[in-house]
Parts: sequence; C-alpha cells; structure tokens
Amino acid sequence: MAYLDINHVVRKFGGLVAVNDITVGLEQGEIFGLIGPNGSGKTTLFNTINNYYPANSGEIIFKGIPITRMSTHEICRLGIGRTFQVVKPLKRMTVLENVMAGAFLRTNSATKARDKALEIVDFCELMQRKDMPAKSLPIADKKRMEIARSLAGDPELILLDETAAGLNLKEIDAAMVIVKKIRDKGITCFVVEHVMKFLMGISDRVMCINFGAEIARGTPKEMSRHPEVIKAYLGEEYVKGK
Amino acid sequence: MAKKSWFLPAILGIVAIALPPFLGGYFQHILILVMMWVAMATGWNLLGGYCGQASLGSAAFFGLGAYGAGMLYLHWGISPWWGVIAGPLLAIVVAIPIGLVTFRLRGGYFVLSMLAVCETIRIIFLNWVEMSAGPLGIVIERTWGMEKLPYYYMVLAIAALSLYVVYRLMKSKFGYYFVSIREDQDAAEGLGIPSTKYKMYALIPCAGIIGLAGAFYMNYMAFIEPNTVFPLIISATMILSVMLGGPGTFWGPALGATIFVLLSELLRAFAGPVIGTIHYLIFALILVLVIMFLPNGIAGEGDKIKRLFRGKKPVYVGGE
Amino acid sequence: MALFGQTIICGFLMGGVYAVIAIGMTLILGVMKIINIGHGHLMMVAMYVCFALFTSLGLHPYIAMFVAMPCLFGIGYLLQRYSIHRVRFVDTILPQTQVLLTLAIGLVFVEIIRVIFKSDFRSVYTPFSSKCLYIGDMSISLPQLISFGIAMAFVAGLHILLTRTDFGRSIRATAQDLDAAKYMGVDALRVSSLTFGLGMALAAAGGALLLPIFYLFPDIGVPFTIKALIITILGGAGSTVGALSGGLVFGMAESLGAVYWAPGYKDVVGFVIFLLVLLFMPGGLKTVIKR
Amino acid sequence: MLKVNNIDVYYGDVQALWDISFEVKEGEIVALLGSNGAGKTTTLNTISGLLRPRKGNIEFLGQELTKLPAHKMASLGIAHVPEARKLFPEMTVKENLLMGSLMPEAKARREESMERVFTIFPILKERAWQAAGTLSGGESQMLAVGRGIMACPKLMMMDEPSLGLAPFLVDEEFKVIERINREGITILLVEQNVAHALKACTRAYVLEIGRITLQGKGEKLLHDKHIEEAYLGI
Repeated sequence: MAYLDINHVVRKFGGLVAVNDITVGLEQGEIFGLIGPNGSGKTTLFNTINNYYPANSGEIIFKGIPITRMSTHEICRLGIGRTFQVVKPLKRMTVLENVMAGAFLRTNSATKARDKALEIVDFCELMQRKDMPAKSLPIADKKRMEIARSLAGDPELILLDETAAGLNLKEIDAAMVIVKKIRDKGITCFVVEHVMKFLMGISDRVMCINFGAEIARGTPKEMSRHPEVIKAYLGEEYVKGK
Repeated sequence: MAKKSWFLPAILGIVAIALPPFLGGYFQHILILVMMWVAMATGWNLLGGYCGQASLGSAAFFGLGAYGAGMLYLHWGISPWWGVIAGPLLAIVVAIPIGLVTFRLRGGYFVLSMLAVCETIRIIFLNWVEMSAGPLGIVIERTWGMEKLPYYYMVLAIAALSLYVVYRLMKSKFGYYFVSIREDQDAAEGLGIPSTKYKMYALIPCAGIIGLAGAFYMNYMAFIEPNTVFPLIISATMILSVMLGGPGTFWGPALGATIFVLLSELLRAFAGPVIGTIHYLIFALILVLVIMFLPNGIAGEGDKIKRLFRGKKPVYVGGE
Repeated sequence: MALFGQTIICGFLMGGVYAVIAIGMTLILGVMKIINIGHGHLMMVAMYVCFALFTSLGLHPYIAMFVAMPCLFGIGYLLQRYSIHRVRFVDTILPQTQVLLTLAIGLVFVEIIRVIFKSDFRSVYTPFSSKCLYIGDMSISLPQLISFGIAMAFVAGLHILLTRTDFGRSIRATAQDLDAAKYMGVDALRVSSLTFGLGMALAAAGGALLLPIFYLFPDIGVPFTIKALIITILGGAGSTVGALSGGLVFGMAESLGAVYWAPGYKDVVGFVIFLLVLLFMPGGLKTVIKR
Repeated sequence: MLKVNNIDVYYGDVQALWDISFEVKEGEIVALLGSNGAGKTTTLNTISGLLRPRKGNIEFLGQELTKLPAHKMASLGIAHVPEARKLFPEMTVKENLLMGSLMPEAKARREESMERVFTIFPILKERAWQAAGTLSGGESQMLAVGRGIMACPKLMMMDEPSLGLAPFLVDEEFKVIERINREGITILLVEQNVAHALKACTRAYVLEIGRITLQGKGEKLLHDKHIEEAYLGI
C-alpha cells in the first residue's frame, strides 16, 4: 500500500466526466507531478482528494486511513495541506498573520503560532514581506505565501496547484528551489502544473492525464518523449516527426 | 489586532467612571444609551465585522435577552436583575440552533435568513401570550426609581466587559480564525479551519453580549413588548453603528455607536417636535451614504478621510 | 371539507399574487446576483402611491397600479444605475455591501413614507371589496379572484417578454453568463438597471393587487421580502415557472397554516417551510449554499 | 484590419502581458499559440474590452478600441467565440443563436444567418429546441461558433475552439474554421493544439509568459525547434 492511494476515483459534473477512473499511489517523500492540457481534470482531482468536491465513486486512502468521506478541514488536520490554482490570500491580514492562521492548526497558543509562523516565513524567504497585507503582494509572493501558510500546519503531504502559473522565468526557478526544500524536509509533494519546465526540473515521477483519464506515467524524461503526451499537447503531427 | 497604546483607553475609562456623577439626569440617560449601543455594536462586530457573517436579525438576541429578564419577573416574580444571567443564556440557547441552520447559507442568503429568524421570533412572542404576555408586554418596577447613576455604572460594566471579551478573543486563535473565515471561507477550510464551528464560536459571545444589553434594557426601561425589542430598526442600528465606525476594527463600533446616539439625541431634540420621526429618515440616509462612500467606516477608511482633508494622492504598498 | 377547499383555493389565489412579487426578486437575483432586501419596502411604496391616488382621485388600485408601476420602474432603474451598481467593485471588509445597501435604501423609503403618511393603518375599500362568489359551500373573495387573474396576466406577459424578445433574452443571458452576454454586445449596466426597474415594477403590481385585501402601514414590507425569498428558494432562482409554482405552493401552505394552526402564526409557516427545505433538501439548494 | 500596438495588461497589480504587438490583415487566419498561462486569453479579453491595457493601444479598421466599453465591440463587427464555450446553458440552441445577432446589422440578416449556420452544422438544426446545457462537447463548440457566425462579423476571435474535443472532432473543427474564413471572415485564433493551428493559419505568433517570443508563417513555424521547447520544457 502506498502512502497516498487513489483508487478508481470518478468525479462528474452533470454529463461531463472531469475525473475518469484515476488510480495512482504516491510514495512517502517523493515529488509526484501531474500534467495535462487545459481542462483535463487536474485541479478537479486535487479537489476530490481534499473533498472539496466529493468523489462520485472510488476511494482515497492516506496513511492507511480512508479519507474519501472526511470533510475538508479534517483531511487538513490529518496532514494534507494544499495551495490554490487561483490564489486565495486572506487579503486584509498580513503575510505573518496569514501564516499564523495556518500554524494554529497544531497549537492554541498565539505565541507558539507566531514563532512557528516566523520560522516558516523565514524558510520561504518572505521575511521582508512579513508585515505587508497579503493583498498588496506581487503574484509570486502570494503563491509563496500560500505555500508557507500550508506548511505552517505541519502537513505530511502537500498538494501544490499550479505554483508556477503566472510567474516569470526567474520566479519559476525560485519556486522550484522552494519545492525541493520542502521535499528535503521530508514532506511528500503532489504537484499539478502546466509549466512543463517546472515539473521536469523537480519531480521524481510524472503522470499525464487528458479528458480526466491517465494517458501516460513515468520519469519526467520519459514523459517529454512519450508520444501520447506530445500528442495531447502539440497534436498528432509532432509524434510522426519523431 | 488593535495596536493602540493603553494610554487613550485609560483616559477614556477614567473619564467614563469619574465624570457622570457631575452630570444632570438627561446627560446620564444619554450616556447610558451610548454604553448600551457600544456593547451591542461591539457584539455585532464580532460576528459581522470580524467573522464576516453580517446578520440582519441581531435584534432577536436583544429581544431574547430582554424577555429572558422580563419573563423571570412575569412568571416567578424573580428580580429581573437575575436576567443579566438568564437573558444572555436564553439568547445563546436560541442562537445555537439558529446558527446551525443559517450558517449553511452564504452571503446575502445568510443576511436575509437571519432577518426571517428575527421576524419569526417576534411573531412568536406576539402570539404566544401565555409565555410572553403577548402585545401587552411586560412592566416591572424599577429597582432604583428615577435614579440614573447606578444604571449607568451597570451598563458601563457591560460595555467594558463586551470590549474585553472581544479584545481577548481577537488576540487568540479565535480571532485569527474568525478573520480567516471572513476573508476567504474556502481558503480557511483548506487550512483546516472548521468554518461552521468557528462561526458558532463567534455567534455565541455575540448573542451573549447583545442579550446582556437586552437584559439591561428591560431593567432600565421597565417596559418591553415584542414590537419595541425585535424590530428591524434595532438590527439596522447595530449595522449602522458598526459600518459608521468601521467593521472589523476594535474601536470602530464603539465610536460609531457613540456618534449614532449623540446624533440621534441631537436630532430628536431639534427636529423631533417639528416632524415626528424624521430622525429615522436621516439615519437611513446616513446609512446609504456610509455604505456608498465609506463602506469600511471611519476607522477602516481613515486614510481616505485624511486624504480628503489633505488632498494627497493614495500611496500603494508593494505594487511593482 | 368545504373549509379545506376554501382554504386551498384562497391560498392558491394569494399565491398567484405572491408569485408576481417573487418573480421580481428572482429576476434581480438572477441578473445582479444580489438579494434585494428592500424589495418589500419598495412594494410598500407602490401601495402608498396607489393609496394616494385612491384617496385623492378615487382611482381604483387596479387602475392606479398602471401609474405605480412606471414610478417604481423609474425608481428601480435609477437606484441600480446610480447607487447599487456603484458599490459593486468596491473592496470592503463586509462582503455583502450591495445587500446591506438595498436594506438601507429600503429603510429610507419606509421613513419617507412614515413622514408623509404617519404610521397609521390604512385600507382601501372598493365597491366589491367584500363581495364573494359561492361554489357550493365555499366562498371565494372576489377581489382575490380578480387580483389572481391580473397576476396571471402579468406572469404570462413576462414569460413572453423573457422568451420571445431580444430584451428578455438579454436578461436571461446576462443572468446565465455575464461575460458571454458582454461578448454578444449586451450592455450589462443597462440590462441590470432595466431588470431592477422591471423587478420593482412587478413588486409594485403585486403591491397594488394586495391593496384591496391588506391593511397598509409603512412597515408592511419586511414579511413580503422574506416571502419573496422563500418562494425564490422553493422555485429555484432565475425561473419564472419556478417562482410561479413556488408562489402557489407557498400561498396554499400559508393559508392552511392560518386556518388549521393559528392566524397569528401565518407568517411563521413560510419560515417553517424555509427551514424544512434548508434541512432536508440541501441538494436542491446547492446553488444557494455554494454560490 | 486589427492592430495591437505594444500593450501592457495587468490583473490588479499583476502584470499579465508585456509589450504585445501583432497585426491581423483582412482575410487572414492568425493564430496565437502558447501554453496555458501564457496570456492568450488575456490578449483576446483585452481586445474585447473586458480588460484595459495600461500601456499601448488597439486599432480596428482604423478605429481606436481601447476607450470603448466591452459591449460596443460587437457592433463594430468583432465576434468573440470564448473559451470554455460560455454558452447560455438554460436557453435553447435557437435562443443562443438569436443572442448572437443582437446588433442591428446582424439582426436584419437573422433568418439568413440562421440558415447559414444550419447548413454548416446540420446537427444544430436537429437540436434547435434543446437547452444548450444538454449538448455534448462537440455540439456546444459548434453552437459557440454558430453564435459567432450569427453576428455577421468582420473579425472572429476564437478562444481554444478545440479544447476538450476528441481528435476526429478537432479535424472537423478546423475544417469549419477554414470554411468560415473562405466565406470572408477574418479569424484570430487562440490555440493549444499547435500542429493543427499552424497548418490552418496564415501567420502565427507564439506567446510565452506574457511575451511574444516567435512569429512567422504557419508552415515555417511548424518545424521550428523552439515550439517544442516552449511546450514541453525539454
């Protein structure tokens, strides 16, 4: 049994099958990447893992505990943190307060939460920004703050949803460093990404989905040459060219 | 999350304790109203301003608090002063099931469902004559006769208590969670915050504080009936006070409530005899203007107001 | 049995009028995505317009409504265009600024009316106010029957407007997808202002139809706002047919409650329905709960 | 026909486009390519007036667009076939098509355009009374394009018309695009499906993270190494 087991998960919206029978297992301590063209169901899969959208069928097991029917906040308490594709900062709170809100998951003391938050803010290299209101941060720092906020709750598995979207090349490099640092702390990372460069640089294994179903799985290198992946992204002709 | 020093509150506190004995009965009455509304606005702000659940039915808690006190006297002849315990208790006991149902709704639906709750409670108190004496209302004998000063210190203590409770809550985990829920409920859930549970944690002290003010009202006014303690205008006044002063700020609601009561008495004194209820109209207009032009209140829009007077361009933090 | 039949019919007729008011709210909710808490208050304004026309010129409310409706249409249009729309994108601490603003606007109108007409109870007696039709043992009030007929005419007219004309389709399109409607060349502010006006005009029509049946006083609006919302939730937001069926069901339930429970609790019945729907039908309410 | 001159676009404080310039000439099919988040949809929404450039301007047939409100674009002859279809789900197919022809000029030719749409997409005629929300993916895409045709536009902007379509439907889709273009509508196409788009288009621009990094004739770009790099991060 893997660390996080996703078994035959299906999620429909009306007639549209957004996640179609996905089965995958994540090992502890790895960076697992999920790619696929726009609208292929990546974010929906994330949303079923933490039960923001309940799965129609299938089950999800984390550390041997079935979490398919647990509520979002219970899943978080169990140790699955996440960030959002469209950033959701707590706008009027400062960066530090945002991270503290995450840290309160494991403590009731404001002092302890503050210490923990300061440590994490430092870890994510946001020290200079800590007293700025979250809404006035540039996008790259907002994304980073979301990671920090999630880390403050001491997750064992973190779901990173499009961390690199909207960032420039320099910021993408910086984000890659952070994700690697998170993994080095022993936290398992499940990364959804559109920017291929990002995923190829950091992940141990990658799965590609299209139309909600898996089309390929392997190392990043294998994936960038995999005909099905190229077809999904670029079209049939590019496959023949190879 | 207020960063004010202790200096100003201390001065205000000393003035609030020391000054009233030297004032006449009319001014004492006004100060009593000020403190009552300070407590209520502060209570409303906890759920509405900090936790983001703007309720249009908070008069329900006020009325329940008042009736909690009044019914003690009505049924068992117990001194309504015990109502300072019974009133908030009744408000909280009723608030819990209300919250469990209405917190499933979001946004405007929540606002309106609270209004429906309050209307329902008003109708029940009007019609269930055996319980509440119905439209006749409850009359009690005032403990201190025409003397105002003891009432003043009583309500001062209530206002101070409510400020203290909110202050302590907002300094703690609760405060951070309340504001997180207001800012983005989905993000809050994603951080492991059980939002419904924490909304309840905001509702209970809110109902308690407003209920306490209601219990005091019963004792002070010596007469209540459903239409005077449950009307929309009481809920609306709480909202006006908070919006005027600044929702989600610590001193804002108190400031707004003070301005509101003073202005109200001024209007009543000057315009009242001429055209009856015109001061209510002026309030409603102020409410419209505040929402349109100062939606974050005096405390929340401090910079905007300063700019208005100094004519400076806004300064953006961060940016590029 | 006659009592039961009469109660049902009476509620059914009442429900038709409620439906007209609720459709106004549904339209506003659909297009502007806000709950108009001032809905009942503005309906009250229309009732006073009719009342004034009745006392000064002797116009019957059924005729006066054709004055009140354009008045309220204008008020609604101006309110949306110059007041409510303005706060739409303002970044505020309290999230429901627009909703609170409709409340404040409603209160302004209540107090204006109170200053002009005082808080007294008023009523309009028309020649056939107390006339009844008899079917077997059941008596049906004539003004209710006529009100119902007019209400149905409005519902039908509105349905045609919404499905057969470009303007009506623009309203529905804006409600379903604002951006897509803009791509089609729909001026969203114009449509939302006209919709608010239309919603208010419907509330005005409902108010005028209620006038021969109800006592009139400045605070009459609040329960009607609540009723309109409950009907909207029962029928599903943004649908005329839904609001009509919701209105009829609601009217009958209220009428049964008044007869078989206690007349004083008439307004509570709606709330009980609301609670039941909330507790046991959360699926049908999904759009309401998760915006 | 359409000229975009050095525009910078922001979402709030976040810059999404840097100094974008391109041109669409009458009768062309121009493709904007790039991976997700590159700024293609942002570009179209800026032309449509839903977003405003902070710098630069946009001209259409010699008229400045940047100052006009979004709903005026339709009357100038720009039809926007948006991403994710954005149909009106609770309206029938026919009503959706009617919504496409609100502008006076298009309204005058409503019947004629409707016939035209039904000839191109016979299936829509069969489904005329069905609610748009119940259509399949391919059918909704046809309806979206049909709704664009109803506007009798001079320029049609299509946002990811092949998104989520099965491969054989993508082929169909591009045939239709070329057909519409032959019938006299200029097309600005935003696509992820690189191969198809490059084959169909006259010229193409490649966007990467909000900047244009590559441009040229379609056939030529088809064999450019850089394209694969932009998409696959090799």
